[in-house]
Amino acid sequence: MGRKEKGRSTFDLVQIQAKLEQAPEKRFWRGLEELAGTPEYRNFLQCEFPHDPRQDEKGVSRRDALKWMAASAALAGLTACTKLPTEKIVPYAQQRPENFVPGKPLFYATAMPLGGYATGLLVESHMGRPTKVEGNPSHPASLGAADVFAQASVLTLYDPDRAQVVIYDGRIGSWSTFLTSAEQYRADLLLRKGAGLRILTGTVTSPTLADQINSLLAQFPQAKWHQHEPCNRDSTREGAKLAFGEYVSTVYHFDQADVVVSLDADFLGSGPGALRHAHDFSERRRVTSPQSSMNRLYVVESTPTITGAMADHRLPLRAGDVEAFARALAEGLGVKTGAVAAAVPARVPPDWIPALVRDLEKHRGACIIVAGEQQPPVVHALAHAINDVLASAGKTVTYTGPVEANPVNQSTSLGELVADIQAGQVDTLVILGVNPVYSAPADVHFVQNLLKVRTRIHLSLYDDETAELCHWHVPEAHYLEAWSDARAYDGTVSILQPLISPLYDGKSAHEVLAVLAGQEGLSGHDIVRDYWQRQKPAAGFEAFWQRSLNDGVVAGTALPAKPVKLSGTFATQAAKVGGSQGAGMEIVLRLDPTVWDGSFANNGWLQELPKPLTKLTWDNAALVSPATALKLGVTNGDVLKLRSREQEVDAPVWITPGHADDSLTVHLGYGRRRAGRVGTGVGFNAYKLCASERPWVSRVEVQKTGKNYQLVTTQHHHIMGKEGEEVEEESVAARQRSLVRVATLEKFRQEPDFAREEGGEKAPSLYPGYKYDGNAWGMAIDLNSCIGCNACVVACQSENNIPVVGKDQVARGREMHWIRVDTYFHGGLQNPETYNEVVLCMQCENAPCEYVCPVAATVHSPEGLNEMIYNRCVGTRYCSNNCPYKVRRFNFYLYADWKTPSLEPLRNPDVTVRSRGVMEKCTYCVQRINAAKIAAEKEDREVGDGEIVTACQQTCPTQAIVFGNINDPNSRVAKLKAQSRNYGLLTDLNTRPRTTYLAKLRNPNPEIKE
Amino acid sequence: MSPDGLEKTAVEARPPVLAPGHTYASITDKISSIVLLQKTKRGWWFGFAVAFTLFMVLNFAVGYLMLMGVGIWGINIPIAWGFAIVNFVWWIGIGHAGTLISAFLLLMRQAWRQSINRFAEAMTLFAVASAGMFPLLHMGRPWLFYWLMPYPDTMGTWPQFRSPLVWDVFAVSTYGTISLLFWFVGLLPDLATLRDRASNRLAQITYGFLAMGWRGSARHWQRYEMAYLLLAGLATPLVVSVHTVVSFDFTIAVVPGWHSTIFPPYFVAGAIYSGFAMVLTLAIPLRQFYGLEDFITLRHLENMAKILLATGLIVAYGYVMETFMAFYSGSTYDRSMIMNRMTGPYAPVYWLLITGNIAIPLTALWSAKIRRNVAALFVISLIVQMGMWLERFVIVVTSLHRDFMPSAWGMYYPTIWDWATFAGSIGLFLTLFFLFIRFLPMISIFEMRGLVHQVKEEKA
Amino acid sequence: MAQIFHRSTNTISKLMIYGLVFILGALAYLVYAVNQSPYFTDVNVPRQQPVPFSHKHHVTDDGIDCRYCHTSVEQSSYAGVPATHICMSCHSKLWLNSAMLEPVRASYASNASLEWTRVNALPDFVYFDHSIHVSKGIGCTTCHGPIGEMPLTWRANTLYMRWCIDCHKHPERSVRRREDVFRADYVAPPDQLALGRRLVKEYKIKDPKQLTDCYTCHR
Amino acid sequence: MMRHPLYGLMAEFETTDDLLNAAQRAHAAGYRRMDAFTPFPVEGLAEAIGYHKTHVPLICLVGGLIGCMGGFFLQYWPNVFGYPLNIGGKPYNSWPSFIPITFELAVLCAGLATVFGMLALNRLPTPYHPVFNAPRFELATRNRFFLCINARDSRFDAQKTREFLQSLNAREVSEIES
Repeated sequence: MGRKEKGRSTFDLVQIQAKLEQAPEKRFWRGLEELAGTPEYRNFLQCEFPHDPRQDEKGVSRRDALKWMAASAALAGLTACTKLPTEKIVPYAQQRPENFVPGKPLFYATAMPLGGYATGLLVESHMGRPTKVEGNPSHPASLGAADVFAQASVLTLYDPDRAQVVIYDGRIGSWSTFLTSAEQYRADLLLRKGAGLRILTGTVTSPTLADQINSLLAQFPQAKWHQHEPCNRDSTREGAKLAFGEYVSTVYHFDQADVVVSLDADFLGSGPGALRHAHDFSERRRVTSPQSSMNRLYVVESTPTITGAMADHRLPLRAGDVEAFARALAEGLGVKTGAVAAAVPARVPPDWIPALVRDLEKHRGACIIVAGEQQPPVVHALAHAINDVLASAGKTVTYTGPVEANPVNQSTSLGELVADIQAGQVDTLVILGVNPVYSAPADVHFVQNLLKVRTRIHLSLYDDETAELCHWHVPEAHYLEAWSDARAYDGTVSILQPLISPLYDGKSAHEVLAVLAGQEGLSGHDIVRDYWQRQKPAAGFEAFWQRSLNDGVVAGTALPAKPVKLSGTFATQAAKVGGSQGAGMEIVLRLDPTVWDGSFANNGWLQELPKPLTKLTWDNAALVSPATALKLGVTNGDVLKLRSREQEVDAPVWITPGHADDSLTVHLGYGRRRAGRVGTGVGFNAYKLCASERPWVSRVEVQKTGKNYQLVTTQHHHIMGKEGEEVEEESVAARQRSLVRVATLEKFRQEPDFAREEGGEKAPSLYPGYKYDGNAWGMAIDLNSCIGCNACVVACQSENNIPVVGKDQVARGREMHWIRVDTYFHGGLQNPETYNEVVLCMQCENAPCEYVCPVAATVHSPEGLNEMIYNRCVGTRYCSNNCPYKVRRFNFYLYADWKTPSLEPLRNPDVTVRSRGVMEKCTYCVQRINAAKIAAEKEDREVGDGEIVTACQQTCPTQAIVFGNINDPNSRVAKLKAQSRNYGLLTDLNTRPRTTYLAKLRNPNPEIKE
Repeated sequence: MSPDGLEKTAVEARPPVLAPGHTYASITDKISSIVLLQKTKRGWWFGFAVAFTLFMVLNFAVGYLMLMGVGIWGINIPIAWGFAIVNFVWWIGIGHAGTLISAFLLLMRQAWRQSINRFAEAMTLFAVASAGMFPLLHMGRPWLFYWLMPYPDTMGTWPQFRSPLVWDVFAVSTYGTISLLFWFVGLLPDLATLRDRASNRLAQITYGFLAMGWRGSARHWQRYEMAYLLLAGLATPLVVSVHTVVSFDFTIAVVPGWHSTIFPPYFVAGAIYSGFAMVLTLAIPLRQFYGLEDFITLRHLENMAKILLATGLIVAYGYVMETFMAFYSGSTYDRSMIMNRMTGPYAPVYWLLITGNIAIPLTALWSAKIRRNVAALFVISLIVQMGMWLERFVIVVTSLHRDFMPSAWGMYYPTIWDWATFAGSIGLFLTLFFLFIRFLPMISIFEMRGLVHQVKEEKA
Repeated sequence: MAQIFHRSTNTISKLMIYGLVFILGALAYLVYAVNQSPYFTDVNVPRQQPVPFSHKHHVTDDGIDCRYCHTSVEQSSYAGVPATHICMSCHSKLWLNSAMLEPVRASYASNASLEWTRVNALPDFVYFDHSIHVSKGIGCTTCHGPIGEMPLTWRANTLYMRWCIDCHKHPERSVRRREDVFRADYVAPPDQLALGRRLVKEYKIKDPKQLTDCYTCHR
Repeated sequence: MMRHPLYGLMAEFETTDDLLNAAQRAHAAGYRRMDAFTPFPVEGLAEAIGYHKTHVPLICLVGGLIGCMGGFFLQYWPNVFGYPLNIGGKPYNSWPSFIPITFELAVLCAGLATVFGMLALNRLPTPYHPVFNAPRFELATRNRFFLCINARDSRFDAQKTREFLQSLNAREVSEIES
């Protein structure tokens, strides 16, 4: 049976960290520098976990030996007995750290910056190593939830491909030589007052970093600071400026909105605050009785998104046509747009806009119009104007001063940098944490110009495309390794505290900037703490600091609402700025829902995560509508040559129901040249098609190449048929089998029991059945809340040590996710209603998997869990055949990565790592159940409701998943199951699933006929 | 008598079960000489070489399998069972004819069983060996196979006796054991014959050791015949139970296309169908190659063809009822399963199976001419075996690939290793069979002597 | 016709066939015996350690409580092997010059861990929790044996699953009063079964069905 | 007991009818310790030499009963007492599920009992046997039929018995050494 990482084998790691405890900061270690001379430290550099008994054996590792032994013994037919190998115990030498009980996890609050914006997190630490990320309930952007990127970030921390050493001129250097050189650069620059120095960062919200840069710019008045974030949000920024004459940040309060209109905005799925948006939005969809009310969502979008899938009315419209739609809507509501006459795009049904206008006017003050990042500033401005005219501004939509430390038009900023280089005004370029060689728009010709700079210094997590072209490359500390701070979408500041000393001697941007500022040797901790010490009175600072660290938020830092006024020149400006795309094919470039801007390209969890709706993994593709595919004469996998702005890429087609016609979506973040062993060479690089002006949408010429490329999905394997009729076949079957039950709010009010089965849930049985009179674990999933964001999938993967199998294995249908998001369509493929359904082990009371197992490796617990005992499993796979829900996963090969030592500390020590030939599946996170039960029993009490939270439930931004004891009538889950919308999947098989669903409701506008 | 003359008379009248003119001595000498006196034929060496090469392919495929895991096959979720189970059911089906011929026809006092029972039994054993290998190989962790056996272990755990896979373990091992005993008991007097005919010391000792000192005593014969009859009485229900249990592997499950009460009878019929086809496939070249047309006459071939026809009709009934029930039951799952079989991605396989199992053999075998046409029978027997293999493929794969959850539908594409293991199992079977015809009497000598005696008495 | 075999082969061959039963039986017993032998189970085999630590001396002679060293036994799944620091809390005053304790002093001085050989090991797919056993009245010696009499520590029980299950099926045979849990010299009273049944109720020890549930130990 | 130097007298016949006739006559003449050897089972021969009943069916029945009861117990005990587990909501004693194995084990034990019972009753294996000393006895597995009267028969007399046998149309009568 597979060995799992247990605490005892990492006592030694802990011991090194124990040494670090001697450092001045008591609870958190700062760095390994003071240890750099010791033999342990050198050992530590070689392999992250010295004295690991597994590595001590030279040559053939014990694991390999066991593998061979197993194979040869199987051939010889004798493995009657296996003797346990002798193990070593390596306890601490010195006293243990405070609060530290071996075998007990600790949680620390920190935050993860993404695109500059922070999401508050609680990170679980086992024996000094972070293993699992959870949302921080007291953080406004999280409220306890975490998105796929946060969940997967812990894998990036342990990524063996991260940059590990300082590189100078292509050779291995050291931090100390960097310090020496930096001294010289600094001396040079001081003489020139910083002339020629340029700093390039991503979006910065960190008050400390901004302070550092500003004081650096004070030292070097001739130096300049540029910003470049691949997802630069320029449209949002400029849209606000267009509307209000100044940069402001917008805060949406979806929990107060009755009607929401999205103008190509995926506000539930991406962007700062998406988790909070999802939470607030779903609050208005929690229908508990026929009397409950529900919000209404209109989505106008080109690319199908999870937000569009939640829409009560969704209109597929080319991205270039959204502006005309917005103008027409604005005019309908009485906003002066300045345009002569807004021509409504032909694709908009005639009754749409009038009905929408009436609906909005009916709900004045409780509406939100939100524009998407792909849309030009004018659409954002129009959205602001509509919100204003509907009296929503100040109620459902509030404005604050900019959250960013220095809001600029980043496209312009990068353009200026390149112009300066061309003018020969730049000789030292410091690039902090971004990868512009990969992500800069093609028309700025960044690479040619970068090479003209005399000294190029780059700090990043990976030795990436930019690092390759820089003189100095300094490995960056992961956010779980470094001190920092960052603001959330509403301005709330979190202090980022490290959970582990840098594995690869990484440095934070703070530390590099400190070197440039002549404060070398200042640690990240000192820098951040010093900054905050300057902001707060000395008295009570320690308490403030401890509380901020403990809570994960700095109290009172949310930015206050700011009164804004539509600028008087808005109408004329709006008319000027607008520009339609006209006819022809358009291309929409979007951030990828799984690898983001490409910075997660080497994260196997995210690469293998099926993208929402398309279920594509391990690739990006050109998404087109079925009609467009027919028009182009292509089907899935056919490679198109896309030519736009003198650049071209080859892209395989994926037919996406509900996509706007004559439009084509391509996700960014792929085609990395130097991502690492996982991400290099995966997909194609669509940044080549970006331009600084209007980067996300442009016209495109499309040409068939006649080539074919294998795209891999976890669902819709059968979309091969022309026009995708086989997707339809799946969805039709799903409907016949009542897998997704749906009604309009109106129908639900008339017929609250519409989802109930006639007698199905308690079908008669010949057998008496078991009584579950103690705890009876069950789960309810509210399909009305679930947005299909995938966070649960990655959370489960992280919690349960689920391996990544790779593209070829996914192609064979061997993905390992214990929880999956199924997507079904209804009502044609041009604009179908889209339903997401989270499927995990149903924990059937009459589990069909159990009675076919020949060795009782899957049995039922007295609390109703369908147990899977990995060490007993012999791998006949009969259980999977007999599972109607197909939630079981099999280790066809040795999928668990035992070879990469750096991945071992990542594993959850409370969950067995499965070996080859073993079936596995969702356990309702039994490790959490057992921990809570043991804790309760020691205190001589029952487990309380909410005490056990499964990993999927914990991270769910909409709280669609609720777990608990169904025998306790007061538990949340029992109350949900008592609702009339409750139903089970395939209950006609008399499986009696413990996981049930609450039927989905839609709230369409009766005035719109579809 | 020349074979040509025999064929001529055969068409006109029912051919005899034993060509006339044979005595105790001629039969004894003819059959034992194949083993003892004849030089190993070139053809045998060639056939053996081919079979052995395939057997080595099996060893290589299994070695690689042990090293890498079952991932080398095309299986996945949802199609977690692939070729391994298809081959298992196919082989175990083939393994049904031997025991049925020996046991069932013995109970029915059918005289035509005598000349075919021995090699049919041997075929059964080798088919069971080939079959028995697959459940072990298809396990994710085959080195733990013994967990399926009940024994007091250090864990205090037991097999899960409700699982049809455990039933399989007992059914197949019982079937293998009883078949081996039956075969060995039948061989006992013939081993004594070989012992007494053998001229070299090694053969004397070997056959003598195996013959256990059989001396043909009247008392021994009395007990022997009783034991043989009892074994036949035990083996007949056993043979029915084994394929019934194998069909339980499917019927006990909830999968549409598996969960059906018609499976046991139609599996048993299908097993006999493919088993008799295999007996024909083996008998036709054997009689030709070793000149055994006097013993395995056209009567035998025709009788087997009739059994093919009868069991084939049962199988056809099974297909029809399966389709009928899918629509009659009103179950949406069953209906889409059948529609998917007939029109889905694996429809060509289904129609090929209908052609091979129903259309060709069941139309051809109505004709007495074809039943007595050796070449046609040989071709039909091969077609039936292919058809039966495809039937198992259709049952295993097309039922699984689209079951309850449309989101979990998938496809199965066999890999090179699937094919290698399948071909290798044929190699194992043929290797054993070639060794058998070289070293053991392929026709029961003592029973043929009895047949001569019987014919004599009938004449008298 | 000449005889092929010698007269003696009759006896030999009969012995071979009917003796097979006994031979198989003997083989099965051998496998069982090897599996249960100290060679395999390490039961009763004192293990060499970097420092010849004697539980007998520290527990029986000195009367040190288990929890003095195994600090986390009541809170965590791990009982905790003491840090060198804990050894030195006494040995910085006692036996200062003992050569035997040199590795301990060296460890403390150099801050390098002592590497103990594990005596009681479970496979990694078994999740044993010390704290719950201790809090439900299962004494140390129930599993670890007469630790107070071990000059060098050995494994007292096979720790095989069946051995665990035996107790999980019949907790009343082993449970003791909470105050006796850490007594190394504890001897079960003659009325253990009566006491056990009472304590099982008092401590709310779960039903054997729950205790023998697979997820109790495996996951 | 001292070994007889003479095992018995062996008469060789050419047809089954001669042998049957001889056996019946010998039995009628009062010979009891005798045996016949044939290349295939000859109907009525055992009865002719006075052997009527065989215990093989009883052994088969006992074996079958042991297998049947043992088979059920093998499943019943672990499921109800040994380690009862809730498997898919089925009762501990899921007796319908236990039928296949019960049946298979009954057949297995019955079959094993039958074969080994038959061998044991026949005192097999006996690779060495005095009758193999008879000349031309190898034809007993080809086309000749033998009748042997044991020297320990109370009526046995080397001379008289030889004459008696020769009178039965024996092709040849020979003495067999023990």
